[in-house]
Amino acid sequence: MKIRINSGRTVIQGSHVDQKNSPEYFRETSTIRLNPVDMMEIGIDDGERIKARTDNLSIVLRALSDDSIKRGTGFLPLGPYANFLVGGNTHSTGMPDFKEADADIEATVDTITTVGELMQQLGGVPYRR
Amino acid sequence: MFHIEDKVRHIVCPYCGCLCDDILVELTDGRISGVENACTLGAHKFLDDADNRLKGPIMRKGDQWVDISYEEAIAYAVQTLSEADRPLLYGWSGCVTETQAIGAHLAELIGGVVDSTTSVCHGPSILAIQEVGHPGCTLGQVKNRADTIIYWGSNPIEAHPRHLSRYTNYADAYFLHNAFRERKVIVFDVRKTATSEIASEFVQLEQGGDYHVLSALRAIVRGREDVVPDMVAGVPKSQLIRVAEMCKKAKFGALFFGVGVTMTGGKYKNIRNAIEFVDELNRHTKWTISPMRGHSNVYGSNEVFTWITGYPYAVDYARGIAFYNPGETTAVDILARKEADAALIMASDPGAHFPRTCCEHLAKIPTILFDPYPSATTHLCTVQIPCAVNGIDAAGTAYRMDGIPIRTRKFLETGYPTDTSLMHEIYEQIRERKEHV
Amino acid sequence: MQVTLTMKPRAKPFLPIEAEMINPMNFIGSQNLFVWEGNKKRRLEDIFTVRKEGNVNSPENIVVVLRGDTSRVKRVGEYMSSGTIIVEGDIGMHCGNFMRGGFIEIQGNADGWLGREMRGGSILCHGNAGDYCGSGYRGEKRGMRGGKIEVAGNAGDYLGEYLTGGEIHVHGNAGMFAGAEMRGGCLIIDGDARIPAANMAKGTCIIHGEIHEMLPTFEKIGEKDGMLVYHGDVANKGKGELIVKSKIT
Amino acid sequence: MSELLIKNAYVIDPLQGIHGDIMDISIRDGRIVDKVSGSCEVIDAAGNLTLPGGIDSHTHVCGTKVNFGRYMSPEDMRAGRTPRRGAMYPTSGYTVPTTYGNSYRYSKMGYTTLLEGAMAPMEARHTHEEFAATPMQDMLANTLFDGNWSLFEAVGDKDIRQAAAVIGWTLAAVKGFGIKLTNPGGTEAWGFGEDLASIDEEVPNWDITPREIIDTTIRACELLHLPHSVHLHCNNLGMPGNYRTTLETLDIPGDMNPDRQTLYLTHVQFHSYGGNTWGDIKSEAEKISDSINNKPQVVIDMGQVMFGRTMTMTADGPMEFRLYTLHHNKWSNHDVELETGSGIIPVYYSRKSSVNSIMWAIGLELALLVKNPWQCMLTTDNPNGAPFVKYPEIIGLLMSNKYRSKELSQVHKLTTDRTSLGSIDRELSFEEIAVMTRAGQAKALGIINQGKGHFREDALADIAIYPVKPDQTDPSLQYEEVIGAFQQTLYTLKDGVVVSRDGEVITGVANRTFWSKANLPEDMDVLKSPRFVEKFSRFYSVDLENYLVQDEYVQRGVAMNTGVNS
Repeated sequence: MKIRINSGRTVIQGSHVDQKNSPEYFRETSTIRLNPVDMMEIGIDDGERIKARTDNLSIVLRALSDDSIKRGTGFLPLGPYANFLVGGNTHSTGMPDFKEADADIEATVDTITTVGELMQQLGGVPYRR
Repeated sequence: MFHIEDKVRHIVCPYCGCLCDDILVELTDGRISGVENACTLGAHKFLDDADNRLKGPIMRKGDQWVDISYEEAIAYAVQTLSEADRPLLYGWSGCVTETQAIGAHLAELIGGVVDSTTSVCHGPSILAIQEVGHPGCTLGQVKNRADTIIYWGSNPIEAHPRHLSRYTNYADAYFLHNAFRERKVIVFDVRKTATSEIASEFVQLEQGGDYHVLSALRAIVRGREDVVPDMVAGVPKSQLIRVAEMCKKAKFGALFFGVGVTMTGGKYKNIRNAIEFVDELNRHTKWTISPMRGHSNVYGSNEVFTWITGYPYAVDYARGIAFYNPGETTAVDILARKEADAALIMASDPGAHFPRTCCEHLAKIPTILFDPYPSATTHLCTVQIPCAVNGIDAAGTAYRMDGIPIRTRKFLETGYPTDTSLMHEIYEQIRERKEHV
Repeated sequence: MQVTLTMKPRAKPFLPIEAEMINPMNFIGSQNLFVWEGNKKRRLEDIFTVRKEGNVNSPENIVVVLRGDTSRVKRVGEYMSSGTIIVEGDIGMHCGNFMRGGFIEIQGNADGWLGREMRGGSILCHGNAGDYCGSGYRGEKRGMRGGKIEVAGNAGDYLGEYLTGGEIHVHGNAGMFAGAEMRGGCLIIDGDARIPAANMAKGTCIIHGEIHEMLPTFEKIGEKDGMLVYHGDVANKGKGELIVKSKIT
Repeated sequence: MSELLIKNAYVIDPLQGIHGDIMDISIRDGRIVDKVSGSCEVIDAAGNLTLPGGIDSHTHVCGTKVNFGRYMSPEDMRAGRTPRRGAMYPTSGYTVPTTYGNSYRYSKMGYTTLLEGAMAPMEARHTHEEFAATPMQDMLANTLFDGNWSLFEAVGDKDIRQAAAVIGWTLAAVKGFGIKLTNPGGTEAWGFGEDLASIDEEVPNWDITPREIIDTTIRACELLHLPHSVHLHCNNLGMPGNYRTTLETLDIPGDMNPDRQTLYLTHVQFHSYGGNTWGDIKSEAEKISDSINNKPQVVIDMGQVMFGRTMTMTADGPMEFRLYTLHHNKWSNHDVELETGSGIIPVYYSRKSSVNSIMWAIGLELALLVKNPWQCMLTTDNPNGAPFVKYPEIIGLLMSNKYRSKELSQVHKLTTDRTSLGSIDRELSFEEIAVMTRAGQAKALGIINQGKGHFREDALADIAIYPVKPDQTDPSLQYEEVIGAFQQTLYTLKDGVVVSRDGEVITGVANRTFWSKANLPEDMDVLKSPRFVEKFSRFYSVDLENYLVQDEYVQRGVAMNTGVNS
């Protein structure tokens, strides 16, 4: 299923910006809110996982049903998971399409990578202390 | 056990662009034990601070992290930055202006690009202002006068939680008898939010439809509703006419917009259209428009860079004179095009907030991160240097989202060096090095 | 005379090069020419192999040929007033800025700001053009003011922003906001466009393909040669002309 | 101890009555002294014109709206870009240059002291931060009171003592120098999108008029003995027919204090328009200057307009909105709660425009018709009328009738009918120019005793040596040489140090900030007034404790003590 992902601040995300490696930040920023009908269509329940894919990259997210979300869209709090789906094109304005990532989503049982692991996938070395 | 308790007042919250300056902090044994007046976001900033700090500088060696001294970290930064062909100095929004000023001069010294988090936040707003100007005001002006407030693509209840109570809906007003009852709040958003729940009028538009709705509103205010179709980006024309009337009837209206408008298709054109909508309304009554700036001192970076370099952000000193062209000289573009061969990241977290291609490039080049806390960028950088936190164990100037400069207060002694002193040290060492070459 | 500049291999191939001195008139005589690679000033010969053939007389008879990967070379032909530049591959940003005369031919693609603030002369791009083709500069109220830009492929976003004079003809599609803030001149798009002519004040914008997300503030005036004619942008007091094929999505 | 001797200087020092003597100037540790030792460093001025450092008594170079002018104008920054050279940082910009751009260009023209014309108290830190980055000049900030609610209350109560208390406290709190009133009452009306049409119209929601604000503020200023008088930007700026408002305003101080300057009217050019519309606008400079010629207690500055592009910026928000509806270019506005407003728009003054040409002529008329040069300062209200780099051309126009006639023949033809410029043949002397660019300013601002504007013993050794020999030059004919000389000094000295030479800034210095510290008796302590404190906490959006400008912002501040008798 194709959805357009919007991102933005939430209180939980915002409360933990100085704790990017905490379980609270991890859980909040890797959780996508979807319309319940869309979730039924993909065949998942609250708290189950989806794989979101843009171009040839994909990322695993936890799904939460939220009937304030319009069908065909999703809300993902801003953070490394949301931005993993965003390309570097800024249309020559300096600003990427943070609020307009179009992704294919499907149900998955894969696990969600932590922030450190995600950064490792991008070429970094996880710091764990 | 004996506790030393203390209360410090009039503390300035270093979290968001509201820069609330009425915070009361309780200290017990030199640690923050309580916070009053702050919102959830600000309270977390203060209360969790001590547990979150990185203890000292760290360096990536192969796939290991090792502790290093401040001297070693500075020496690494000096060598890396002075040898680079296209260094990028990014971040700055959590720093005080005193540090930002050194950053602008440092960029010039090393022929680098200096950019702030503005470019992925309200950079498009600045581009729009550069096309049509900015009819704005201080937040107290809104508080005392506004009877109509618009939040557009902005959800202050979650992003700027005290904005409504200090400056708009719930604030005391000089010119309104019962401010809370007399004020109308209109919310434009693509989704229902906590803020849209308290609005007297909620306009839900299709994602990416901001420009169309604003054009239609301008035409309606100009008396050309005849050309506007029955539905614009999911909004019925009747609602647009009603809203336009509310706006014209206001004695003082204030439109606040968030990154919901700067980040979607059209980017700065959306903001430009919003500004021109407000311009048009000023022919009927009084209206102002203001961006909801995110970081505590992101506006300070724009101010300082402007008086030093001439431009608010994205300044390229490769040729020794300032050049500015967002889309070309902005951090995301420079990283996505793999131009930068070294980066200094100042109190910001591109690892969490940049597109993946940019993060990949940061991981490949020498990246020096100044941040009090381990962040997503920690895993990508080469060296991280923790410094004191502006507003907790460091003081200096910060500019509120409406341009009001406020001096943050230092109320704790922690022993961490300030970013001002570290940047000064780096600047001086590079300057000496250049003089000897 | 023909001057052939062939890119040499570079240690850091992603570094931008600023080369506004690549302008036919600068190849009369034999002065030292310099370009910037990142923050380092380099001799032209450090970056390119330079070969000159024929005799020097006046700039209009000079043909400068760029060869190799020139996709990161910026500002080629800036302020050019006569002569010819031929780019065999792709060209970097700001090619032909402030151009007043002469001819630039790009056989590959052009990056952003092609022909920015151009005054005269002509540019032919066989491939695609990037964003802000024929536009103005940040904060400036006038874009391209004269001359002609022809793009055989597609153009990016903000094509002809603040177009004030001259003509831009794109044979393929345009991105978002083509002809935004137009104040004059003529913009022709053979393919599709998204949100064209936003806030236009004057000038003519003709779109032969499909329009996506047409703005609600254009007033239909009539038909001409099987095309629909709109006036706008009504959001301001625009007196521009938007001429489109009948199909609007 | 550092010593310096300037030899063979052609000195004009109007405050000391030196009218062009060839003499030596001795400097020790940054100050003028009677004599220095024989072994000191020597500069040979070789008979060139040597004046005290230039003082601009009304310019906009630092602070919120100046910076917003820069912020919104990347196109302007493309001009005037210079790279780092020696002690000089890079600069950018023409109409609104970077702080270093302003500072270096003023220094090159021999200026060592600048008064920023408009600082909103609430945004004072910003102005002081930029002062620190304008290193080649000592700085003063006129502080805006035109929409100050606490002052309004005192005006309403007709309580001059309370008005003085508010002003005294505010200046010390924000490290301001003098009182600026910009469209008094009008900026408050603009809070709800309105303006006032006359000085007797009531300010909406406040039971007071501009006349009362001006009158009370002048009396409060006198009570406080502030160094500078009230610095007033009259109501109705830029409106055809506004000369009547200006004349009425000029009559307000009367003989309030015959011994002292009680009013400074700024950019009077913009306030001397006759006619009723843009179509029939004409000059009323003669009536305005007649009034000034009869009022020794009044000083004005020209606010000269010069052709070309520039940026208008003022606390007068409603005026800028009117200008926006005419020009339809970018418009910025920034109202400051409980205090003032501001607006910014770029403009282009064209010789082809009858209105612009008439404006150009009016400024010159004023300077030539005001008989006493001590009453008319040379300014453009930088950058409103033109960027300050045009000052030398203005000097040329004032010193040469020939140049003036030549220029007049090239502007819009209506100018000859609608102004008297063509019939004035006065040509100003070097001495009069010296008065209008430094000595007069020092007197008008009240900073003579701070060592500004003269070469008396112990004065600050701020000196400008211009490459022109007045005894061998006829400015009437050789106006081009004169203009060239004023564009670039041979030497500019600040505090006895050569800071720029032949247009090149050769060393950085640290400037100082003059501010007014009113020592007030206890009954005038506003912090003891419950009404003042309560209003602050309820209606300002910052805490009182965070409003006060800390000492960090005036590290080289010079407090000028004033006060009232208890």
